[in-house]
Amino acid sequence: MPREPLPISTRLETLSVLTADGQLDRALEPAVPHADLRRLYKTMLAARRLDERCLMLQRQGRMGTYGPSKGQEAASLGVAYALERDDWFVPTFRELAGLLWRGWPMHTWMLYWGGHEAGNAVPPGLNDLPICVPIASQCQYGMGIAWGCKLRGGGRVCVAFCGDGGTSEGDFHEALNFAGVYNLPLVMVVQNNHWAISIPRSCQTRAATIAQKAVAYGIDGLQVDGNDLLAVIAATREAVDKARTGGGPTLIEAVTYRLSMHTTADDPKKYRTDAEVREWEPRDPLPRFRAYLQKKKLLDAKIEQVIEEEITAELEAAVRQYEQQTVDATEFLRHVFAEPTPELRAQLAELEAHLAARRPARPPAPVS
Amino acid sequence: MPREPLPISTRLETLSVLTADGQLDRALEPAVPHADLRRLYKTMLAARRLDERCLMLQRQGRMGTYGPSKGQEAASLGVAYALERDDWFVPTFRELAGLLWRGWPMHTWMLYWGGHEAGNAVPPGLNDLPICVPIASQCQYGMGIAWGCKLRGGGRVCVAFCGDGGTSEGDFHEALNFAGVYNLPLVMVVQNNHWAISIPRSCQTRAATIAQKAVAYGIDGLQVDGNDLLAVIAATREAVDKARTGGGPTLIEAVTYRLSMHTTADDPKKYRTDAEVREWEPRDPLPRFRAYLQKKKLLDAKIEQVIEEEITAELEAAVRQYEQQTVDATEFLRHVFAEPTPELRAQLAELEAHLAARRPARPPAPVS
Amino acid sequence: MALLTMVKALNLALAEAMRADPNVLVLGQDVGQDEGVFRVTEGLLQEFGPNRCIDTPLAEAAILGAGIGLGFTGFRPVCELQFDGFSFQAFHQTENHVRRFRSRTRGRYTCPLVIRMPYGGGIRAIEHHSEAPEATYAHLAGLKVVIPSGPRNARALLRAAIYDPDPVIFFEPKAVYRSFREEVPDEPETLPIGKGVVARPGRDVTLITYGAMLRVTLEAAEELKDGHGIDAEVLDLLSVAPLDGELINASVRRTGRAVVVHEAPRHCGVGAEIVARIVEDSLVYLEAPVKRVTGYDAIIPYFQNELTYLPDPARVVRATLETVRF
Amino acid sequence: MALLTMVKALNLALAEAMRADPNVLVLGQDVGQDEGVFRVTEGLLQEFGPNRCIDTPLAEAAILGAGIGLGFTGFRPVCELQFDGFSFQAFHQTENHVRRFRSRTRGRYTCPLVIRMPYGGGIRAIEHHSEAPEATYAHLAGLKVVIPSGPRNARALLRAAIYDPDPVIFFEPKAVYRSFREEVPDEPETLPIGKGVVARPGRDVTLITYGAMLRVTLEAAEELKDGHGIDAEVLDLLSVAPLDGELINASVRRTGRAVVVHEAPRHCGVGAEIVARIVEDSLVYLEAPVKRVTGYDAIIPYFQNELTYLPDPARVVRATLETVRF
Ligand SMILES: Cc1ncc(C[n+]2csc(CCOP(=O)(O)OP(=O)(O)O)c2C)c(N)n1
Ligand SMILES: Cc1ncc(C[n+]2csc(CCOP(=O)(O)OP(=O)(O)O)c2C)c(N)n1
Ligand SMILES: [Mg+2]
Ligand SMILES: [Mg+2]
Repeated sequence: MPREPLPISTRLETLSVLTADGQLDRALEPAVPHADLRRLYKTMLAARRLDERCLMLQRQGRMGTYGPSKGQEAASLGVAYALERDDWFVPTFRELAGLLWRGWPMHTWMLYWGGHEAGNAVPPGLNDLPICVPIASQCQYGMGIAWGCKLRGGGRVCVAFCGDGGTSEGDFHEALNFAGVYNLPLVMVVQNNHWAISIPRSCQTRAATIAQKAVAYGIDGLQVDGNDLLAVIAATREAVDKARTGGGPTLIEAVTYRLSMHTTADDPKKYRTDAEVREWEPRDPLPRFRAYLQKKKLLDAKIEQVIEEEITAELEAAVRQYEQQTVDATEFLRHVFAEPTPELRAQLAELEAHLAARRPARPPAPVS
Repeated sequence: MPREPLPISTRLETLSVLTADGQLDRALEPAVPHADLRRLYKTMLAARRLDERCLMLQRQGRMGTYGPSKGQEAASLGVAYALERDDWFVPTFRELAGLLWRGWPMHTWMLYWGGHEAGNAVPPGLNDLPICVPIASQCQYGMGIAWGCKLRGGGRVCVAFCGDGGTSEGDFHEALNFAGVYNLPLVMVVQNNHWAISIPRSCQTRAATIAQKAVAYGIDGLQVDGNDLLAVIAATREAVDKARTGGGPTLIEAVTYRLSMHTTADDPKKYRTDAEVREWEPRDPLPRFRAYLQKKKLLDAKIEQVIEEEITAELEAAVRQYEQQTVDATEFLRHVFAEPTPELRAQLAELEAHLAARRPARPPAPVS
Repeated sequence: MALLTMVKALNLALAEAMRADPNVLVLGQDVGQDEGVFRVTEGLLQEFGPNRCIDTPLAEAAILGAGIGLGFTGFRPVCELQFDGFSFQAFHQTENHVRRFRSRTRGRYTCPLVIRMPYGGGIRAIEHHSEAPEATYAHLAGLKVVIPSGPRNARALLRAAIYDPDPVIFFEPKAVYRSFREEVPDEPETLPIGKGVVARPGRDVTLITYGAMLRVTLEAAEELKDGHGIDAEVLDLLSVAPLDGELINASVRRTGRAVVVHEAPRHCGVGAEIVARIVEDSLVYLEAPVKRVTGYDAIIPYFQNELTYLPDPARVVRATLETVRF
Repeated sequence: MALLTMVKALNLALAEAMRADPNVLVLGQDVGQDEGVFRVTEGLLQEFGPNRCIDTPLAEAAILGAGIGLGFTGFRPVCELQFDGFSFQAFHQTENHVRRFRSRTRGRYTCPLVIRMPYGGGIRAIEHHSEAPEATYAHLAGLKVVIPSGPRNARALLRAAIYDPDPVIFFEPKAVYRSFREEVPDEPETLPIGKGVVARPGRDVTLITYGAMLRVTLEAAEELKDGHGIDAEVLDLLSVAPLDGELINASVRRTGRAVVVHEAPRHCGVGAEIVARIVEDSLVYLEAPVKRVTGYDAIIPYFQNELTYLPDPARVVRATLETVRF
């Protein structure tokens, strides 16, 4: 048999549970308690509202450049829901809904985009990493964490996120390759939102799907409708269970769409059509999930109003807390090492003298 | 259809023409003129002899650390044979046979391993790159060259080499991804010699084959018996033709074996069994190709003797030339930039003064 | 003459070079349709098409690797890295290959690349968008490292960089991109790489700087003059590799005193090299220690506190006063 | 007491730390079965098994990335990069994360990694096996950069590095790996990171160096004494970040003269920082310019000509004589 096709031994599948027009596949519908369904909806809506508020704060000059998550809430929320609290959660920067579910306070998110290191304050008790900016670099430490989970025993898993654009980086490749070699409990979730700033998915790789990249690492690949919260939960549960029980890594491609701009510094009109956005709007995860809950009679106007009011209250409190954040001007010099070096002590003294000499004192940080 | 397998649209095949025990698949046998077959044999043998001689020179302290190509001759030779002279050839460091076919003088190879930059002297008229040491880094400029070929038009292609170990590096991934996106005339040949120093192929990636990594880039993958010169020629011709006519990149996995040590600084007894090596010896490309030529009556004792004598003569001349190489002690300061900077001129003067002050003059370079 | 921001001046230099030489290519993330995240490549895709203004996937090392290979095939690639903070993803290609090919092959293969990137702090950006890694590149033999300080010299230096037969790291101070406009002549203009200029003549002390810190230092010089009667000479180095030692030493020999200002961290920064050059050539002229006003040896704070980190005129004034009063 | 090469001394330090703390892991290419290409990890796989002495695929950035993640889960990873010349493949992980996590999270996550790598030239190796990139790392705030000079301090410093709560780049001079043996005490020994030592006391001039250049400099000091009656003090810095400015300045204040010796290129090298520190603190004591005897600002030649590039005692003697006779 001197010329024959090469067989591929890993699983490569695509999965959806609830279609955009509300058709539910009952066989695949994940078991989620009703109370959780409501909480999930509330979290998704809270993420949307927080996102909108951040955009507004940015426009008012009360926040820095902001990167919205609009339209991608289901992908990170479904993943977060499928995890245990002490599993590891390694975000990039579009996992707002997932972070809220994990327990991150709204104002911490604001602080991050408002230019405060306090925005990286991982809530106590959570095994979460802060936002990661260098694209795909987080795949590597996500892989390392998964490795630590495996070596420690105890069945913890690590979920790491990446964007479709990030799959072009060497870090993505190296991390998944290691995860395969050591059979690590890593679930790598690629939020394929179809754009890396102005570069469409089709120009980032010639592969027809991101999921098929799993073949390169001999691991399973699962493409899932990332705007279908139920499908994301189902897919993640499957991958997490497998990872927890020694079955190794999975690459999940969550197909979603960036309904907003890349960041507030970006003008998507330069590179994509309104038509494309309009095409995706019906697949927005929020109304889809809402309709599902309505069908299940878990939402009515009354409940929705309560939810909205609760979110508004939380949001107002968060904005207040955010805007009250003070800046400790010398703190950055005290966290370079566990023990400051003599040189850093000297530089701290230099800075303190400089700050003291400045009259009138520098006004408080211009958050507002 | 909410859960279904993902189809893969690229071709993934495995190919051999002449089995280890001499069975020939006539349908796949590439057309190679008899004169070329003899020249190919002579080149393969010359590579083997040069390799042996370098090992000996190293043991005698007349050369630096040496990285042998023994057992891998067919993989680079077959590739080189399938190219046009003005195609681009981007080696790593186990492509000795291919470089000899391309026209690199034996003594240049020796100079490289003997610690002379003259070992990088690409023969005039060839579009070849010198040896590349940082593993997989050459994939990137190979990709860039292929891109240049495409932009220039004229049907030139670029062949770049990499080891199985090199496929773990981010550079490999990024380069192939770009090649796919821009549909570049790049033939990426991975010499899978089953080891990256002491790390066996199975520990470098969980993928069952290297060829299947092509799926990640949406390009064709071809696994070929790399110790079967005919199969390598056939596979490369196919990939090169495709590249030349706008069909884009191909990943070729040439399955071969490193019959010798990683380099002379390495002791393979520490990590692999003799049994494994003995298992591969019958698949040594040299006797296999010799037997093929004998069957074809293209070799007999007489011809072989002539060939051996010619090679010996060339080799002796090359060793002489190598050992006569002088060292220009200040040359390295004259090739930093096209025009030396003032600082470099000052440093050159400093060095010249230093060399002049040294009495007695430094003895000629200790090659022997 | 046109009154241009640095962004527009750089855009002009690119367009001019691309018009003059069909081998000049621009490649990088979002440089095409999006015209660059800072719009430096505005109009290039439209004028020169997708084979000369090339949008790439997100992989910095591949952008440089492609640039190297394109260079071998006769092109003159201008590679854009989106931010200096992400240039490290490609650092191995720079160190292993870009800077070495000429030496490795004794001129047979060269890397006439320009590697452009937005540089430095001061634009209230998120982490990794405010670094100043010029020393990291300046230390690598085989690279030229250029940092313009205003629209006019940016345009002239980018032109020089594109025509330079060797690789040039071209740092574009983000804080200067749109902060002011300058008259830029209609005719193409070139400045020699490796030569600094006297940005403000003076007699009492030499303030040595480059990039966005030039404006800070000039402001300090005004304050020194007005507030303290000190007449500071300000040097704008424009390039940190090669470094214009002649200019520096000539000035310091006149003034006897020097202060170096840069936004990068102090330890092993370019400031140290400047001090070493002064000591080597002009020690006997020195009447006071050379002070370094620099970023601190810490991670640059997130933007709420970024201005504490970056040298400001007050710090320069303080240091200069100490130097003059030594 | 045992008479050990540096390779054996480093091996001892690793084994001791792994015995004492089950969280200490070693990972890298060929560190297991092969025991490291220089055999520094000899016996570790056998004693500690494949979960603590881990052979990895060929991907430097992943080795560091794994180290970061393992650190978050409570391990103390000692990452080996096979040669300093290939550390740049992982440079973005070092710059973006290893050095930043403590600052980024205000101590919530830290990177107590040791990143070991063979360092420097002098072993007749092929390209990329002879670099000296200490300045590149020393400039990155958040990293400690240690360079031992002999078996005994190598063992004591590696121990210190492993127990250090912050990331340490640990450069092992290849030329010293097996070039001599030293008595190394049986009991674990620690040296503080950031402190240099007086390797040879003297009165006339201060020679400042580290790593493999210590032996070269000591040889020069002997020659200066015997041939010229000059009594040179030799400082062995042991760490270039932090830099022991106190030690340097104390010595220079006594001798009034200094020469810096390192094998890395001169431009923006650690030598410049040393000069700057001397000028800042001790200018008035200086009786001559501080000379730098360093590698040239070129790609280090292939090994036939490598010794021309590396500082040798003759160059140190020449520079010192010029300094003393200034
Ligand atoms: C290494 C690196 N290069 C460039 C950037 C600049 N950048 C920020 S986001 C982005 C696009 C990311 O695309 P993708 O991974 O698809 O994530 P998305 O923004 O779509 O969520 C780029 C290029 C970066 N942050 N890091
Ligand atoms: C980036 C990089 N890391 C490490 C090394 C050291 N090294 C030289 S060869 C080698 C193994 C290469 O394995 P493979 O790619 O399979 O090629 P082979 O040696 O088997 O031909 C290693 C790790 C290197 N040269 N470059
Ligand atoms: Mg995206
Ligand atoms: Mg191999």
